[in-house]
Amino acid sequence: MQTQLRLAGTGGQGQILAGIILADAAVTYDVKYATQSQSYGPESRGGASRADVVISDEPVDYPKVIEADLLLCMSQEAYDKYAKDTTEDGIILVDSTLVPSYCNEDPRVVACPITGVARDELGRIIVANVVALGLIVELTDIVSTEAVRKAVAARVPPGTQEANLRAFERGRSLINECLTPGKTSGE
Amino acid sequence: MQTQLRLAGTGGQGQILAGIILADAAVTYDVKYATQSQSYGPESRGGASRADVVISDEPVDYPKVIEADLLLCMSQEAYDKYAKDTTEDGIILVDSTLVPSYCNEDPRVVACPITGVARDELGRIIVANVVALGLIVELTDIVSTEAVRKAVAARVPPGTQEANLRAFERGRSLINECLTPGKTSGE
Amino acid sequence: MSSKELSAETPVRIDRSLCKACGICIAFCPKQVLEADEGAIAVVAHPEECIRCRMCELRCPDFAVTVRGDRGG
Amino acid sequence: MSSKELSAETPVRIDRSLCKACGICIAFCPKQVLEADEGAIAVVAHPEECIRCRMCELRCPDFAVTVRGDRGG
Amino acid sequence: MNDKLKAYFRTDHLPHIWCPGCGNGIVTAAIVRAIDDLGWSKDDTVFVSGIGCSSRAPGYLDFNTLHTTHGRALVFATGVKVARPDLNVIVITGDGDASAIGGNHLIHAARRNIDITTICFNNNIYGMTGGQYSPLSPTDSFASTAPYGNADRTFDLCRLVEAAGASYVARGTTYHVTPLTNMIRRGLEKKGFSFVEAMTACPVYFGRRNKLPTGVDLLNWQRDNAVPVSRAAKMEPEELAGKIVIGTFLDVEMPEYTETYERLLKEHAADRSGE
Amino acid sequence: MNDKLKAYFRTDHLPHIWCPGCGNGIVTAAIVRAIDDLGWSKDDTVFVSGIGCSSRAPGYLDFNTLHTTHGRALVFATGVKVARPDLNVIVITGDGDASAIGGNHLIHAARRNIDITTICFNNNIYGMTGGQYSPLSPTDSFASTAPYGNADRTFDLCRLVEAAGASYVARGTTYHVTPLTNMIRRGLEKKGFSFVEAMTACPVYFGRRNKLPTGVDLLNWQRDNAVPVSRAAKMEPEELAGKIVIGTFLDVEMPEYTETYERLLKEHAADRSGE
Amino acid sequence: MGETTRRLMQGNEAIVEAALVAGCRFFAGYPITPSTEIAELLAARLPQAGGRFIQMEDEIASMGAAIGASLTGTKSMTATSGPGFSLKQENLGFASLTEVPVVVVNVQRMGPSTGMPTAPSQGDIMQARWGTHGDHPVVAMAPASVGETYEATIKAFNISEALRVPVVILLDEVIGHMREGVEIPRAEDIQLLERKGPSTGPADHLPYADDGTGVPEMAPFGTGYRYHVTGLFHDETGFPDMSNATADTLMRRIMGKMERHRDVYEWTETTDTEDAEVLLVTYGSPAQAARSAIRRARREGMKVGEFRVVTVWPFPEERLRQLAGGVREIIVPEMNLGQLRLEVERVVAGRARVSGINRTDGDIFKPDEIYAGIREVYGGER
Amino acid sequence: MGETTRRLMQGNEAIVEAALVAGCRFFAGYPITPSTEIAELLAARLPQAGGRFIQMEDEIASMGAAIGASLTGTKSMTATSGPGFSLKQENLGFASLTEVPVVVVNVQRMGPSTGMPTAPSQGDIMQARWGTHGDHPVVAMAPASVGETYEATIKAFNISEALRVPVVILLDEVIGHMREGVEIPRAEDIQLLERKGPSTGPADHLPYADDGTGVPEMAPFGTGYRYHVTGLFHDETGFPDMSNATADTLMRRIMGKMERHRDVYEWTETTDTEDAEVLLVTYGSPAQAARSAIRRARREGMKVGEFRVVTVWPFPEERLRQLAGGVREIIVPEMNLGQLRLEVERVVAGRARVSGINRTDGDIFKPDEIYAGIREVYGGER
Ligand SMILES: Cc1ncc(C[n+]2csc(CCOP(=O)(O)OP(=O)(O)O)c2C)c(N)n1
Ligand SMILES: Cc1ncc(C[n+]2csc(CCOP(=O)(O)OP(=O)(O)O)c2C)c(N)n1
Ligand code: SF4
Ligand code: SF4
Ligand code: SF4
Ligand code: SF4
Ligand code: SF4
Ligand code: SF4
Ligand SMILES: [Mg+2]
Ligand SMILES: [Mg+2]
Repeated sequence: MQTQLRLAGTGGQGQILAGIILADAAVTYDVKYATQSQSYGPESRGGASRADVVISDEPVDYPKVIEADLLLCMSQEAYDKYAKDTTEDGIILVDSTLVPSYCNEDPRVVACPITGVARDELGRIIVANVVALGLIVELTDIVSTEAVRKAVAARVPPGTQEANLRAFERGRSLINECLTPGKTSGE
Repeated sequence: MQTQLRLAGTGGQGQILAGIILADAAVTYDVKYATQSQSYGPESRGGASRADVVISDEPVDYPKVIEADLLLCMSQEAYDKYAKDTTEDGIILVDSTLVPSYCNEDPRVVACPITGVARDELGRIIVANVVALGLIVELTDIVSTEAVRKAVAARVPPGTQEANLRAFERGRSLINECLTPGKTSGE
Repeated sequence: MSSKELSAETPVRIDRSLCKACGICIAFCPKQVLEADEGAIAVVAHPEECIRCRMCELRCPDFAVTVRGDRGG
Repeated sequence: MSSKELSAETPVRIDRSLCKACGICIAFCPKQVLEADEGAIAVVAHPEECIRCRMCELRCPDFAVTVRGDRGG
Repeated sequence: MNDKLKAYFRTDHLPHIWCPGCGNGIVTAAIVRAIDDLGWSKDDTVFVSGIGCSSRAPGYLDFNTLHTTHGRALVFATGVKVARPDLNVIVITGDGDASAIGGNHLIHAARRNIDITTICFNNNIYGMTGGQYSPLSPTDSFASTAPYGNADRTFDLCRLVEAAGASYVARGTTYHVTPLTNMIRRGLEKKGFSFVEAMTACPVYFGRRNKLPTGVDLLNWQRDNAVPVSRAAKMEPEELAGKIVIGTFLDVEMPEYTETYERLLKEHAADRSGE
Repeated sequence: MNDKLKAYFRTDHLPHIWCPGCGNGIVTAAIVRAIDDLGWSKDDTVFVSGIGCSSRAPGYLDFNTLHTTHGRALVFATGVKVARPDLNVIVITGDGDASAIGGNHLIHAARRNIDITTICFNNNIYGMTGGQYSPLSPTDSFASTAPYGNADRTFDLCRLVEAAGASYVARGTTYHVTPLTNMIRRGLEKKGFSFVEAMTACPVYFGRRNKLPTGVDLLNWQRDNAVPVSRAAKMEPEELAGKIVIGTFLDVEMPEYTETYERLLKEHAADRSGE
Repeated sequence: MGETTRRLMQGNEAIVEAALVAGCRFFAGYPITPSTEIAELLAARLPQAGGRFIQMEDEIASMGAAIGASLTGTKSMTATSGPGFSLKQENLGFASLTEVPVVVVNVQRMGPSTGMPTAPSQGDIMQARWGTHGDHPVVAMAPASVGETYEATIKAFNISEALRVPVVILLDEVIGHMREGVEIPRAEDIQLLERKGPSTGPADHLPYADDGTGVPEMAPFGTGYRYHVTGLFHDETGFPDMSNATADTLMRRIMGKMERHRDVYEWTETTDTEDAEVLLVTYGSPAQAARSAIRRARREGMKVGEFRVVTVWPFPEERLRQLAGGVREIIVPEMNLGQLRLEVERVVAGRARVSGINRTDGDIFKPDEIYAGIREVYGGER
Repeated sequence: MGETTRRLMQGNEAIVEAALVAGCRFFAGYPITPSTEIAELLAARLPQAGGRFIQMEDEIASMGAAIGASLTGTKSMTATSGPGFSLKQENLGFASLTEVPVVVVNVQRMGPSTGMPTAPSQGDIMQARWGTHGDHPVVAMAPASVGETYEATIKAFNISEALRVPVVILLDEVIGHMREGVEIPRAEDIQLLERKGPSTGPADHLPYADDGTGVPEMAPFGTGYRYHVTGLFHDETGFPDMSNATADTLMRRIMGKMERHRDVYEWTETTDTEDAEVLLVTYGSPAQAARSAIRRARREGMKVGEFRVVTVWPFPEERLRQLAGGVREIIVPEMNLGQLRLEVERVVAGRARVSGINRTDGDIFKPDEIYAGIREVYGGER
């Protein structure tokens, strides 16, 4: 079994760190195989940012996402560019704080005000990526909650562990407040 | 028919220019084939100096002298090193001013005080190489006297043509004063 | 140029398609003529205060500001 | 060292196997102690004039000169 | 965009790739204004750059433009200038491009006093590769390859280029943009090698790691630390630590390389009549 | 050969390859005398050189000796010094090696102020390759690649190295051999980057083409044109044209590279306790 | 340590961690995408291990500094990408001729010239073999995954130290930047090879003598062995000697030592070749997609095998020659226009048909693309 | 002019005189044995022809300056030997990708590293093809005599200008320094090719567009055509474009133009091959000794032919393949450990046995040595 995840948005939102945490959880704590890769612009900075994670029970042959089983969109551009490369029964997790326009008829779409929650409830916009991780763990079960917790603690900057673990838990609970297709956009 | 000539001595004596003049005479004025090459020390200056000239009726295959038909020795080192690589019926032209010790039993040896003549008679040690050319032309007939004359005029530094042409003629006449084997060394 | 912020008399023009929301023009305008919109893009909030010193234009790293006057476009 | 030019008392020694006949020691000896032989190799012609200033030794590019005295070999 | 400026830009390639708050655009516009002041023709002017964020500038400028290899802009420019001395040749370079890998070409171009104007965009960091220290990063400052602080000492590049033999040497900043423009114009006018160090701002890599995370912070820093050369002359070295001395360091007339070459050829015309 | 000297030479490799009257041997002996004065151990001293006539010197010296690629001696030396800061590291280089192809490494070693002593054998020419002009050949002088006279301007290499950041900078000549030896000793003692330009003589290529065909001529030329730095300070630029300013230009104490590196590591010891 | 551990690592990070384990204590570098992380990580990590990091003024300087440091007995490394690798060539040749151990990492990006700095490529394979002037010995390795990069790095230091030869590690942007789980071996399971020290006292030491192995003994600078190292041709004393005989002896020794010690560096992996009719010769990151394609082809009954080359230079001629006899067709997938394929064609010498699957657009292979290539030749539709 | 003339010339001098005839008007260099005479002679000769000479601070600078000058429409050249050729590689790749015509002479000396500066070698053959990073087009020629050096130099400029590709002339120390008689063709017999200028006005000019020939039109700087030249991958406008599709198009065009215009550069000489059982594949100076050896072998009844390759890269695959079918054995004499032989083996692909006669000691071949090699394989005593 192989799962392809793509976390996409704008540089600085922490997609790459989130991807690393997922892969780390799988590899180090869950004893699976995983690869994490990212796209670079020509100047390796600024602009769009994308992390691809492939998690599998056997060695991974191709580290990029061809069709995502789960796509996280933290910018309009990300949604516009990648939504079409999601599997038929995949999940498109939309940060409704940052993506004003998405197809809420699409059964794959799950929309949550991820960044809004990080900013307004947690007081730190920077933890939005870890909020998203909480959602991802709930939406899929490719990695265990415990493994992600450990990986978060190991990978976030020293001194921010607690805030991030809180963000993770908040993300997990956020699942209940998410908009599923048919409803209207969050904000 | 192919003739191999080697002009050997110490840097600064003009062996290379003499070699060039011979090759030039053959190529430009006599319409033969010729190659001229030289040995370089590791630093391309100082120490031993050697010019090889191969003159032939057809294109030359190997530009270095394997066995010299004519060897000019303007230093003891040159004689000691190269005399053995001369053909059985070749000529070893020894500048007796500079080569104190040579085998005067060797029928191939022709000894002349080339540098002595240049210094004492012509007043310019620097033209010894052209004196040697005069001797070479007389001792062999691979290039015509006229061709060498033209080549000398074309190749020596401007302003020295006359002195060099005089040296050339003196070299030609010197043949009569040379020591051939059996006699003792000139100086 | 896609958008003019204000009417023809406005001395300062911000090209929104070029502005990258760095805030430099705003920070260094001696007369606080400029402000940031919700996306941090510069807008000409107080055109009447403008003294046409051109510092906004000269310091905009994205060639997004034009101050009209003797010298400019 | 193959050859000593003069007797043990000579203050200056030229190593003929090293000398390249450049004439520097000769030219700059303040007392004209040194001269060139027929091959331009330096020889100690007037040892008695030597003031052991060592300039010959210090300037010889071929390490061919030794001046005996307080400091040297 | 200002219409005058626009005439010199390849507007279809804008917006440029530089980050928000990056000072490179400020310097680029200053160069264009200086050229406009001088009325130089776009056809007769060549821009040459190396590799780096700053070296991308020529791509936006509607001239003959040449984006070369890292550190080597000046050698390509030298080829252009020697082959066509009538063309105006301007080199755009970064602090790393000019002073690290390209340091040798910089001092040699200065030594020859060849008529090229070099504008060094000094952001105190390797921007393009993501924030490693450059020879112009302050000692003790932080960079991705200086996690414990930078042990290297810093070039005073203006002093180096002056010692190497340039004719015109000046330093300006993106805060002091009008004087910067004037320096560039003076540099362009100068017959001989001229060098203008333009202190610019890399908020993303230099700024963030050194507590100046925005373009505004960096411009404020330039304003607060700039000392005019005249005042600096009266200050002690300790007072000057951490300051940015700005102004013109050198402005002299000296024989220019391509002219000296022509002169020597004329003087020795006889020697080369032959063949 | 002087017995004291002999102890430092690989006598079985003598006589050396240098031409009669070449000044390289004079400088080499001066270096050895300076080392002898300091009592440095041969085992703890490393000589590094590039490529050129002068760069052959280490081959004759009984130390740890490294003959590298053209222009690059200082980078190899930097590797040696950073890996083993306790070793004495001396670089021998020619004017071409140091200032043409190697110019960048020279200014960067000076900038870092790494504790290496560089002795540049300046014969104003590329000797090894047969007499092409170097960045230290006088303008208008003749060389095999300057048949119409040299159009290039000349580096004042001492000034350049000083501007780049060295701690000790001096120029001596093979005529003034005792002061030269003292400069070298002072350079060796100095903690930090020190640079001694030793004006030496290439009679075969520089001399012959410029009417100074023997070693004696060139030593006379050095004697007649040398101006002590103190006197030069009082002279006009025109008076100084064609002169050789000799003496010590700079002798200061500044933080040395390998020491600064250690200091920063200590200061940030906490940062590096973790993995 | 003591226990096997598993860590998520980037390829560039694997280089760093393995180098430290292998004993690397000196790094000199100059930043260049996509290799920069190696320098960045080592700037932090080396001092923790008692080593030293220096950022030099350019790549030429970095290469020289690494050689200088190695001469003091310190295991040394430098890292770069295409343009910087081109600049290092002269000094790489110096290391080769003077036999100074040094490891050079080239994280390949799309070239020529500045090319596409953030795009992967295998365009420098031939350059790793032939980039410097003159015949010269060099080893180049191209691992296929992050885990293998870790192993290869340790092996690179071992080869370099044991044979006194520069070793090039050829990553590409994909492996350099990709993260994967790496099984970190236990310390006691890691075998390190060290350079051979002098067997005599300083007086008798001949720094370039052949003791019968072709690899001379090497004394660190500053330990009482005062000898001469030069990039000129030299005899066994290390001093320059321009005679033809010495040149011949030297060249034949330094090339011969490589021929002789293939066991030290030869590293290939063979899968499913017993009954193979079609053989893929792979190296570097495309091997991962190839493996997947082969599995699929096998499932569909095609008899496809894989010969994976980790140490690409010196090329494992004999092993390939043996395999080539038994197959009909050989396919070489490469992210270049066919570089190692040239060597494969040469070695195969007509025993089998050889073709390539090539990308030259800065993107990596999808397993499907390689599968399609296999199908095409397998079915004989060509 | 007007009349054929015959002159005694050094190989290095032939380069200079032919370059002037070919229209070379710019040279940038840095001295290095054994190529230095080229710079020395051009320093005097170029100004006489209205050209410009500059001695740069190093070889990297020389290569860059030559490219810069070429962009102004001036035919440009640089010259060096091994160590300098290694340093030029990065900028050589720039010329290759940006398609700036330039001629680079490498008078080969014995390497690697400083090696033996005054000894001949053919050790840089593979480097000429693969020295810079990334796949790239390049032409390399290895004339066999001074006279052919003259011809090859003119042709090098023609190829470079016509195809917008850097052309490397590989001499070796023997030819560089040897003097021979050169037949100087009459001016009217010399055909010069020039780079193709723009066919449109500046507004419509696309500096990297394929007009169907694969070779874009080229406008000189400073003539009203303002465009951008970059070592990044670029589209037909010349501006950077990092898309995979553009990369593919660009790479396939610049490599494809070489495949397509073989007639412009392919230069081989075939002698006595009709009935040959043994074929010598030769290039560069050893061809002279080989010719003598072949004549002797023929006289003694051995059916030996010669396939001489003047333009070694791109290699004349097709021609050799045809010849290889008809012979039993191929011998490649080289002053290296067997570099072009690798390519010969590849192309021959088992059709004939391939062996080498190699020197690696800094000396040149005597005809006898090659004759002995022929005898050995001819008699089958192996
Ligand atoms: C030969 C080579 N080495 C390294 C690089 C990688 N590189 C690209 S830009 C750059 C440094 C840029 O710094 P700077 O010149 O200061 O320009 P900035 O980006 O800061 O404007 C480096 C190291 C390269 N492209 N080529
Ligand atoms: C990369 C490289 N370029 C050029 C050369 C040729 N070369 C050898 S020594 C030298 C110049 C020597 O001049 P300098 O450094 O002044 O030393 P000198 O011989 O005068 O003592 C040159 C150009 C080389 N060996 N390597
Ligand atoms: S300075 Fe320019 S880019 Fe920055 S906010 Fe103002 S208009 Fe926008
Ligand atoms: S011109 Fe001056 S006053 Fe007017 S908006 Fe710009 S900065 Fe402010
Ligand atoms: S200085 Fe030395 S080499 Fe010169 S002549 Fe005197 S002893 Fe001989
Ligand atoms: S020591 Fe002085 S006086 Fe005596 S020989 Fe030498 S230079 Fe002359
Ligand atoms: S990285 Fe720095 S220098 Fe480069 S564009 Fe961004 S802010 Fe400017
Ligand atoms: S060529 Fe010049 S520098 Fe070299 S050894 Fe001879 S005199 Fe000395
Ligand atoms: Mg910078
Ligand atoms: Mg010199």
